Amino acid sequence: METKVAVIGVGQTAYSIQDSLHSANEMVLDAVEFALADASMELGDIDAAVTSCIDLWDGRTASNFYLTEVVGSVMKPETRVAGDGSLAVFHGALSLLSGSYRSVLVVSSCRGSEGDHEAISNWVFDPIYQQPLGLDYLSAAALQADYYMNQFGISPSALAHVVAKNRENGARNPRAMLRTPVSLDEIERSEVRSYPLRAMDVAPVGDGACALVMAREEVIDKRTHRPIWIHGMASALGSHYLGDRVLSEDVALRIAAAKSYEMAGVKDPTEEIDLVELSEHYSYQELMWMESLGLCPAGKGADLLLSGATRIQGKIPVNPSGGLLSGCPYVVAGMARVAECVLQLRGEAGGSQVRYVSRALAHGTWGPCGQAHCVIVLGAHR
Amino acid sequence: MTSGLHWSVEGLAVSGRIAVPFDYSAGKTASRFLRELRDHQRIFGKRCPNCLKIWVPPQASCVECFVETFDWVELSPEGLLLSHTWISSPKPHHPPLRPLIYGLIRLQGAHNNLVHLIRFDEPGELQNGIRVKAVFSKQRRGHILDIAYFRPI
Amino acid sequence: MMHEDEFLRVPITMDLTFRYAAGRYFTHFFREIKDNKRILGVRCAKCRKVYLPPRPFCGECHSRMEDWIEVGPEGTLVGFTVVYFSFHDASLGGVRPTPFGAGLIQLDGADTSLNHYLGESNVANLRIGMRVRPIFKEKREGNISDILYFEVLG
Amino acid sequence: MGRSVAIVGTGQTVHRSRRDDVSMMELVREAATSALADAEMRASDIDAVILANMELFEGRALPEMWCAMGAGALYKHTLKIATGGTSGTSGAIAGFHHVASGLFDTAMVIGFEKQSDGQTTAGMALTDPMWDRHVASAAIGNFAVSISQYLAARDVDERHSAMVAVKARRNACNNPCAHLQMPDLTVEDVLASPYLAYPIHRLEMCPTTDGACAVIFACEGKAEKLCSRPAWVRAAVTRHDLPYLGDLKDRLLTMRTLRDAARKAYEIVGIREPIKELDVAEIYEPVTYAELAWYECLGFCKEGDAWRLIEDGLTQMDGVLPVNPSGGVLSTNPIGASGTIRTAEAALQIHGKGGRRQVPDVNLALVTGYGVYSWSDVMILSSSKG
Repeated sequence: METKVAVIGVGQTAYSIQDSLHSANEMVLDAVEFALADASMELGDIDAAVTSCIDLWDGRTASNFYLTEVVGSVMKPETRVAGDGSLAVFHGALSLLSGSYRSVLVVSSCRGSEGDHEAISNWVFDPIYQQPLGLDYLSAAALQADYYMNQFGISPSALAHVVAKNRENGARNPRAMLRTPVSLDEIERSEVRSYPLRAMDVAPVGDGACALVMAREEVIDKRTHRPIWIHGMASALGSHYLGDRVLSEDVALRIAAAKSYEMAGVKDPTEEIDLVELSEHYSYQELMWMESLGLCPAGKGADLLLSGATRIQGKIPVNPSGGLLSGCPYVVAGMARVAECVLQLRGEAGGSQVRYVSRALAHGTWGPCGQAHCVIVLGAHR
Repeated sequence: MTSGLHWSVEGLAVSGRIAVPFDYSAGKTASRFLRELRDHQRIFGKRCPNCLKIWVPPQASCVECFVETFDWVELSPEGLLLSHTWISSPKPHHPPLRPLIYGLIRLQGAHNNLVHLIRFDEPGELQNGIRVKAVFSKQRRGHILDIAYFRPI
Repeated sequence: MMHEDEFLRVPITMDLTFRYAAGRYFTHFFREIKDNKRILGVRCAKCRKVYLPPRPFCGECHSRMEDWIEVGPEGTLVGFTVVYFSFHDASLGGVRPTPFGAGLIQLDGADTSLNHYLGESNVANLRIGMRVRPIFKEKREGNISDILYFEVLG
Repeated sequence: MGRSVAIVGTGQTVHRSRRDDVSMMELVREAATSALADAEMRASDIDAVILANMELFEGRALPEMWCAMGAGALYKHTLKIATGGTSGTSGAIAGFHHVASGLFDTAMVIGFEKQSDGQTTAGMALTDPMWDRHVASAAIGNFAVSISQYLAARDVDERHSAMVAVKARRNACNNPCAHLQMPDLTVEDVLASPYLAYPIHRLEMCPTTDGACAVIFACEGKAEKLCSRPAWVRAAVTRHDLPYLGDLKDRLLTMRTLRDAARKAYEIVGIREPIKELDVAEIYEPVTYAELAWYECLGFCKEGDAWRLIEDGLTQMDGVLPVNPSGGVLSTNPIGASGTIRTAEAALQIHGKGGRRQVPDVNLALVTGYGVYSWSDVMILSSSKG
């Protein structure tokens, strides 16, 4: 990218299983105010807003309508990406690069507590061949997990180790929903929800909002801003029909990662990426996504995990925030991954801070068991 | 008159329901596939004229090449179970089969896999790699569940 | 037998339930209607505009709003219709009965107007500028239907 | 600034009230393949795919997951824009941003709606569960209330409204894709049709349609090779406004989003007298009265004079500024596609491929989108890069 764009403000609400005090617009307002304060800017300084929220999850039509005021888009441009927050970050960066705007506010929100996540996800599947079978996100993920584990001989205990690591990390992160570590024993004894996935293998559903201020380099003031630059970004969509995909190899993620690395000039991610925040909606996905991101060979995700390399103190920490298994709302997930990378790159991640970070990778995924992915590489240096 | 702020300890919640009957067009290709299930208890795929892969269920265009498909190919009702899952507590959006098991099935002759239900009484004993066969419903209506389920052979 | 042009459809009925959090502003608003039959708007400290329904943030001035102002209960009809066409109401799971009168009502003291049902469904008896007043439900629950409709006063 | 971007190809489905022969995904496919054929491109030549659609009209969550398969989007960057009625134009503006950014050389935008699969009014009325939903009667009821205000403020009578309906459905006869083609429609017929909601007669309102529309954007350097007369995007402006129906006083009359977006777009392109300088306009008129109201907002006439434009025939095919040669939203309304169709039809006029609906010598074309209660998009397309 010739023109540089950066994240200059981050705001996140505390994520919770149920926030019964706030409506979505009140929640978003909090996140927006945090992000603006962080960027030392006011809403009036922002040229445009990009929102991400999904009507069916919000249980209403054109669900961005009630965010218009709090994202400052009264008589201003706003567009709504009806998908994961990582795509909104992508779109925000892209609309800056287009020269249309100099600064944008990107916002993502979801109130998972208000509806039934699994029942809603059944409506993602095509209504002719897949939806009438009753497939939902959980059962699709379980089919993928079983296929993957079968293919590479991955044991259920490897999945439990993912959960244990992320819950341990989450216990240090004040924004996580679940802030208690869990033992391997507790994980492996939690009830089976959809074989081979147990209750603790499944990311909890909840409420929250995330906001970022992004800007072109010419409006970035070195005295007040601590910009974190976007080095590379790409997304890709796989086939919708589960049976069309080789479920153990995520081609779409491999393509998104390769494009993003190329844009960022990353040749060897294991050497050039210092930290990864990925979207593991289910425990096994952390292993699969690490492989597709090129952090290890196919089928070796469990080995990488068990080597300790992905712990906070390891060579390539994965999900020091605690990831989705510690709790981050659907839709918000991908944007929160970017937010966590920004905090890490600034050295402001508190208890989950990784020691040496100059380049971080944020990943978002949406659709049934990783149908679509977005990979964003961020760096502290231009 | 200005009143003071009285924030409640716990906010109100308003319950809502979204109850709508939808009626989805299957389109030309899926209609033929579903009619074959209904009328002849046969499973058809479509072959891509470019890459020659046979896709099931059939699509109007090749999943990979995006060229229009014309060539219908009857597939065996038997296949291999590649992966499976069973749901411990089915919900209202799930079909009534109990225990509720989903399987990823490679039908003989097909390039890709089909997701469908598996009938098996001891889900904990089910092994990937076994052969399964389609069992058709007695009452068929031109629907993916005209195949009631697949059962191990 | 099969006909090449027999196109099938797959019927699927959606029946999802939600439990929407009212949030701080609607909670207070509905509670006042429920307990005291008082309708409260919220005023922007900068532009002095009084908003209904109440909300946390003035989209014009970019400022948080915390001044609650009692408005109405009477108001003026600023726009109206009588709806004749029937349609499926997803909240009811069935057809909403028609005809019904509906309008935009600017309550005394408010700067925005509210849409609600009118007690009158004869177009000949409706005019912009008419005075209206809310008819409250006897047993109020803390939601919009605590106001049944607005009665047209003439 | 970003690169110059042009529309190099467009494609539409045959729009009808029910397209039983195609699924939603195949509807998308029909538009996508038609646009690729128009631009003489292959699916592999497209770098990014943007879909525009409203989830609850067909009860789909993330409908692009399925329907993008019909756009040849496998392994491509794909996203969906959903902003109510403006989805189609906001999608087009997103497509423009994609290519202008330099990250993608080409992008295909596809708006679609298969209203026969669902219950559009039910989906549309699922607004704010706190206040609006209980009383919402969707676009028809909301417009009816706003039109009562418009009628009280303007010297417009229902005959002017009916003339807009007649113009739209007669123009539609020149558009083989259009849904409602009514060559013999008269003002009397329109006014004799039953009221949906006072004062809107059935024939004054847009229909519900199954349809999709695809538009292909390409960067400078490529656009000239792909298209002999590319339609360059010269301005793309979005404005949103306060969320509730009653937040805006006299919504139709003021529609400040459309006024401001048009003012800004005219300023970017250097247009001073839009009715004289623009060659054609494709505007988003869900109801006849909206077209009259938008004439004022778009500066086609003085405040209060909209009725003169229609009475004097200035916006007819042979008028000074033909408005909606395609037949407009009043003739074809697959909601997520309606804005994309406006964009495609404006581009088609510049491409010179309008067939029987072609306006002679089109160099500057206006596109508008309208959504929710008061959101507006304005785009200006031109035969010159500027």
